[in-house]
Amino acid sequence: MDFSYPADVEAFRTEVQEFLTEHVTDAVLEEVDTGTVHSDDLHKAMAAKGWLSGAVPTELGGGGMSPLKMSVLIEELQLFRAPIDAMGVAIGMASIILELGNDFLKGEVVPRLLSGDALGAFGYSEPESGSDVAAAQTKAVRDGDEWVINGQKMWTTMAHVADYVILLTRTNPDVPKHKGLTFFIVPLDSPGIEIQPVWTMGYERSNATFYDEVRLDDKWRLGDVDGGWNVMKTALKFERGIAGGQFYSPPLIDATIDWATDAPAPDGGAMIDDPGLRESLVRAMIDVEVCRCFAQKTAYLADTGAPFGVEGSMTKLFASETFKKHSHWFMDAMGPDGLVKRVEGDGPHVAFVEETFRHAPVTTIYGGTSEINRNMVAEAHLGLPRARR
Amino acid sequence: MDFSYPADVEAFRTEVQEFLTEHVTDAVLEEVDTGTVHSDDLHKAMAAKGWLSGAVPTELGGGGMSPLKMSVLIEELQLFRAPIDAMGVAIGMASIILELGNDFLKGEVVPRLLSGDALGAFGYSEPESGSDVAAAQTKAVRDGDEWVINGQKMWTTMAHVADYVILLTRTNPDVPKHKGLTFFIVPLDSPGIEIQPVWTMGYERSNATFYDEVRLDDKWRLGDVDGGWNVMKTALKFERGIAGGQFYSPPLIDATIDWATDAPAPDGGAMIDDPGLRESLVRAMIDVEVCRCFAQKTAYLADTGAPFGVEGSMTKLFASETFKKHSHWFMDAMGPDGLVKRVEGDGPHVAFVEETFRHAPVTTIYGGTSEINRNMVAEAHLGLPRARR
Amino acid sequence: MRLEMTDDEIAVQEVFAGFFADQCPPDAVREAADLGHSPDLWKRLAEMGAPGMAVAVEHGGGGATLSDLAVVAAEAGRRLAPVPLIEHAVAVRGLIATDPGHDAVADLVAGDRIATLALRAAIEGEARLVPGGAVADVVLGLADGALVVGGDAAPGAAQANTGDLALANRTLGDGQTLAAAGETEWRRMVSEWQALTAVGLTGLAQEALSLGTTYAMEREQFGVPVGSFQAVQHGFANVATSLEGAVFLAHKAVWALDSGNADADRLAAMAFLFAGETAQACAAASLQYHGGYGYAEEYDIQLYYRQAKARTLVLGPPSAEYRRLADVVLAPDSTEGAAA
Amino acid sequence: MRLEMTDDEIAVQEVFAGFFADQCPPDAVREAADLGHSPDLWKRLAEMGAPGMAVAVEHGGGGATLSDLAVVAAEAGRRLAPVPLIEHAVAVRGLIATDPGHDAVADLVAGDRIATLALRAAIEGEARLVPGGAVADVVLGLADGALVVGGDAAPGAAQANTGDLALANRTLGDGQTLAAAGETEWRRMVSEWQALTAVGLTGLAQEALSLGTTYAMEREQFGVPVGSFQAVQHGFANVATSLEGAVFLAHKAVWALDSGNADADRLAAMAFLFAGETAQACAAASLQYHGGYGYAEEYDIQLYYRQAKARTLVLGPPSAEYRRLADVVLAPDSTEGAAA
Repeated sequence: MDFSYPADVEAFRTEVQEFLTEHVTDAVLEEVDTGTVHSDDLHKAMAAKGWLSGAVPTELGGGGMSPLKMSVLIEELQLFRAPIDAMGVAIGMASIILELGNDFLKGEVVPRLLSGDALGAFGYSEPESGSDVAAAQTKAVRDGDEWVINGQKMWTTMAHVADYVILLTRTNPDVPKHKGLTFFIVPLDSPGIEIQPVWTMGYERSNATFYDEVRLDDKWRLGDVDGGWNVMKTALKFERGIAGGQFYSPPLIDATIDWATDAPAPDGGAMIDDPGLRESLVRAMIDVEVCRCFAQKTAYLADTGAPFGVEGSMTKLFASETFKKHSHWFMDAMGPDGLVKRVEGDGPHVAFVEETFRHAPVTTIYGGTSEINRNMVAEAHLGLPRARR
Repeated sequence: MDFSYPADVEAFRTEVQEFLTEHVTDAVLEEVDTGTVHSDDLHKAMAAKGWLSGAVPTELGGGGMSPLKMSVLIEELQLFRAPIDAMGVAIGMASIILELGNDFLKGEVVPRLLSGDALGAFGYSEPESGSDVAAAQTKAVRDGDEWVINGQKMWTTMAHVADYVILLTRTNPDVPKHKGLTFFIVPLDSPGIEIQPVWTMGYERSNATFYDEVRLDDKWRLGDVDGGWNVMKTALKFERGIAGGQFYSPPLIDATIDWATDAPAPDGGAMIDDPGLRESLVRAMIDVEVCRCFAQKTAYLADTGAPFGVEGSMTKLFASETFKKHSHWFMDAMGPDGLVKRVEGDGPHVAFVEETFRHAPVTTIYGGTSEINRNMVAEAHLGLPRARR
Repeated sequence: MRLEMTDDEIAVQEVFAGFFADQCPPDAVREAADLGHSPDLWKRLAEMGAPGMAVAVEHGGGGATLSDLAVVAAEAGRRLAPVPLIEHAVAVRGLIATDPGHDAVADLVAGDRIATLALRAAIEGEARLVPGGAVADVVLGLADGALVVGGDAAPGAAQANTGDLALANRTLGDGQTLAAAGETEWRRMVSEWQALTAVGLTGLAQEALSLGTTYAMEREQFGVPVGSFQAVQHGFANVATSLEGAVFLAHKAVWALDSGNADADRLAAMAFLFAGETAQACAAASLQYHGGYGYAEEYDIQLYYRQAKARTLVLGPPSAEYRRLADVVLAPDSTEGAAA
Repeated sequence: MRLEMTDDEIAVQEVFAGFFADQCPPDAVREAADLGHSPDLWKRLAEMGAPGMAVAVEHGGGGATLSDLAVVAAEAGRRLAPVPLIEHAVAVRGLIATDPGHDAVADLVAGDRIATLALRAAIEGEARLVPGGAVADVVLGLADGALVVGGDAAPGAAQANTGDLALANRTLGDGQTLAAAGETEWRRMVSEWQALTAVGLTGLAQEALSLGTTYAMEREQFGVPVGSFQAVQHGFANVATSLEGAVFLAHKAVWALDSGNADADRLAAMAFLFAGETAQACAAASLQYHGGYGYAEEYDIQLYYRQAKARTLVLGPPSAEYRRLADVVLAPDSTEGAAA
């Protein structure tokens, strides 16, 4: 095997690092800390670099940036603690539209997303359907050339700053649940949409979005009527290629080392000399190396056109579960000092371990729970039979 | 709450400790190390003390030793690394016979078991039925006043030194599996019985026992025809009261401390000063304290006549899982030294950590697997619904 | 031996279970988050006699045992009560044990003033991140080997923290010396704090677990309750088993302190460490099986997840306590040993 | 970048997978348990050119890379092959690197004599529990900072051990010095051993996992295969996921050594530690889901359980290696750091 990156990808990594060094300023990190995990300046700068349109497959009219380069971009963004959600949604939504959308959507929505002028949001989850996304109940009823939408979505992160939501609706309640779904691209300034904040333990802001008699021309429909599950499969395919989450732990490890270098140990010396903490740090670094291998393998498979769904499940499961474990280890190592929160004026580098502790648990939930990923590994990787669920 | 033991129980503990100090000699421990986890001298000495008959409930004609005293006896036996299987089987089998058996069995078998003159063995498991014990297929067919038995039992530990096996058979294949079972007490010298050794990773010897046209007078039947599941429930009730397994770890911890006190650390000093090992030892000691609490609570419940099945499941689950974990911790602490096996002439105290490592995994299997115990805790303790199994 | 609550204890439990359910619903916990303390709840607790209940009658207290107080601590933990009840109780007992005539005693026993205990020795006169430190009028602690009672004013504001506790730094350097060589007295207070906090953490854990199993039975995915999946059941079963053990061990530690058992300090440290890990594990499992909702501020399980960690870490890094305990149980002259 | 095997490597894999399946069934492993070595299997491996395959052609070897050798190591690990193939290969490479004219080279490359490496520095001239030490004619090791090649005779008997390995103490004190300051050369050999052993452990783990899932699908309890229970599936899924990562990391370490990557030593240690833990976890899960049968000597999974532990511990206590690695990656002048 050969784990080296092609020269052009290495050069791209250097370019990304230089870009991020310039653009991921403390001001950007503080902006993210308002709870909306987005920086419009950074997002537009990335769009200007051509990285959003570049990530769209060539055959769909995009720049065809290779999965390897995408993986390097996503890795570096995470190492710099930069927000990546808006990028992922923009690329994902644009790609789906380009593959399955009509000319109107391709002309109206895609350019705005890829230029960074407009932002998207995912509207899959509902109060009663999380992992079981196909159980969506938000109704879309045809009325001539229009559709009337009623219902509620949950975890519509970024909806309050976004322009479009890609909405999963139920258009036929009388067939098996996977067969009565239809997708729409919905402008978020449509009359009848209400957005309520959902604040979290990690101080990130998500949203609940309510749809009350929202009327939409049929041109906003994405894919066939009752063909929503196929759209969902396409969406998942694109999402996997742009999913972050492999490099949650490195900034946490670095923050812990920074703290330990100065923190006095109870018996003199610095905490960085504590053998237990040193062992934990090395174990965490090994987990990161494993994540690095997973990320590289997934990108490699994508690059060669091979399926990488199972590798993606394993990556997500391993990275998020070890991250949560690390978040406990390093909180514990800091003891009472670890509990102290950042307060206004502290800047974005204080109390990062504490913030991470409050953020980490959701990473084993969103984007596919650990339980769902274990089911997937058991069935698709180990060939075990479908367990009752 | 009051965790103190009554004075008579404390006095009994002292008596047990004095007895075991005298009787659990190195010779006894070496005898056990042959693989047959039994010492006839020790067993008979305990019978002579009246501890076997004493453990049988008063209402069944036994000595009515309190569950508290029994728990102290079992605790001390484990702390002394003494074999307890034969005691458990003798008391259990005698108690079941006294509660459900006919006069012949009461007169013929019970006195021999309780005097230590005869040994018993459990014949529940079969090659195809372990946790699912009610699926037993060993057939007993009536032939006049006799029964003809054909089949195979697995894990008939001690059968090669025992006189009787308490055998679960299928007498009716045409009803639901729990309803066609019948128990017999079978003399192991009956024609047609073959006993084959099953050696294990831990060097313990168990047996597979084969029954080929074994003919048995009806007087050896225990309980009603097709009433075997009721007998099983009675058996489980008695077994829980005499189950060991709460104090696997203390001898392991002590052996590790003994080793670490002398073993040089890589950077000078002794391994006992290694902070990581010290933390592991304390964690293991805390787990032992928890086991001690579980054992005491279970005995207390039995003493007050309250049900203690769920407590028993939790005790077994916690004690065996932590024991297995400890066995890894301390092997790892010893490194290559931990791998070296005892060889002939070493005596019973050398390489105890290594032996424990090979023995520990089976403790999360036998006497109820961890999986079965987790099912039990989920259903009976937490009130969750029966999961598919 | 009696491994159940007495009728008296059951009566106390019923009273305080009702009290905290009424007076300390989750919204009250949220409202008290900034200070980490609810003056109103404290006032009502004082009216119930809780702050002085485990003080001898001759000093104006309720004459109750630590075991009695533990019953209250469990209910307070169950509701995440934002009051320094345990800290106050052990500090007052420690003050009376060393200086029964101290002029603050009467106010403290009545709950008109609040005492607390610095759980780690002061460094250069400063005790850092003292629980209850944001509101306590009286702070006992160890400074240069002496047991001192510090008199600086409560800051009235907590250092913002993960568990919304009333943490603040307090100065002990200019305090009054209660015992020049006071480590034994201080250690006794810490042990009482550990044992009672262990019980409190088990109360917290029981409620966290209950929130999780209840949610898992209400929440359906794929047409069945989440709680009917075997993997979820086994996750709950593991932590529920540890919790059962943690409850016994915590009560055993309290009993050992009450009865003057020689093992009391050791058991208190063990009970605290085990209860802390177990409470975190229970809250973590219940949080996970809440799915995304557990992470939302409006759901209560996230309060338990944060507080289980915070109430454990206020003592210090767990590894430091494991090693301190190792020095006790592995000392060459120790009569301990696992098989002891 | 190429994260799959080359066609050449696939061909090598097919040959050796077949070879070990034929020549090293579980019964052969059992028969070799006392010595921890099968002379017959070694002879056949020598006929295949395996002992010298990763030695340069100019020294009579096969001129293969470590990556090629790793393919063989994986198959040897999969079948628990009782031969010191990895130890021999890295020792011979190290000998040639420091003393290419050594008179044992030709025999060693041909596999007519066996070499091994002491994985821990000798103490007072004695290297303890050397893998392959029971049968090796030539032992390389570090003694007082020097790289030496020891010449005492192989004892021909192993110290009986958990993993049935050919462990024996060997004297290095009277050996020939290859490099007076030889720690760098020795460390290089240890790194090669770690990376190749990591690959071998992943082979072991894959077979252990396969034994477990196969058994779980054949074994029925309560009317369904044990492998259809979700708790069992999730237990397997967790270790299978770690194993997938362990395989990548092990191969990355071998690649790093082959390509002279500056991170090679660090990656080799990481790969070894992770593969060791993962192999143990895979074997433990499969053992558990075998129920009682896994514990019976006649079943193979117990061989994997024992050997996963033994093949990890021969290097030393894992915590010692974690801390050594910490000294490397946390050194103040290190350019590492997690985000590097």
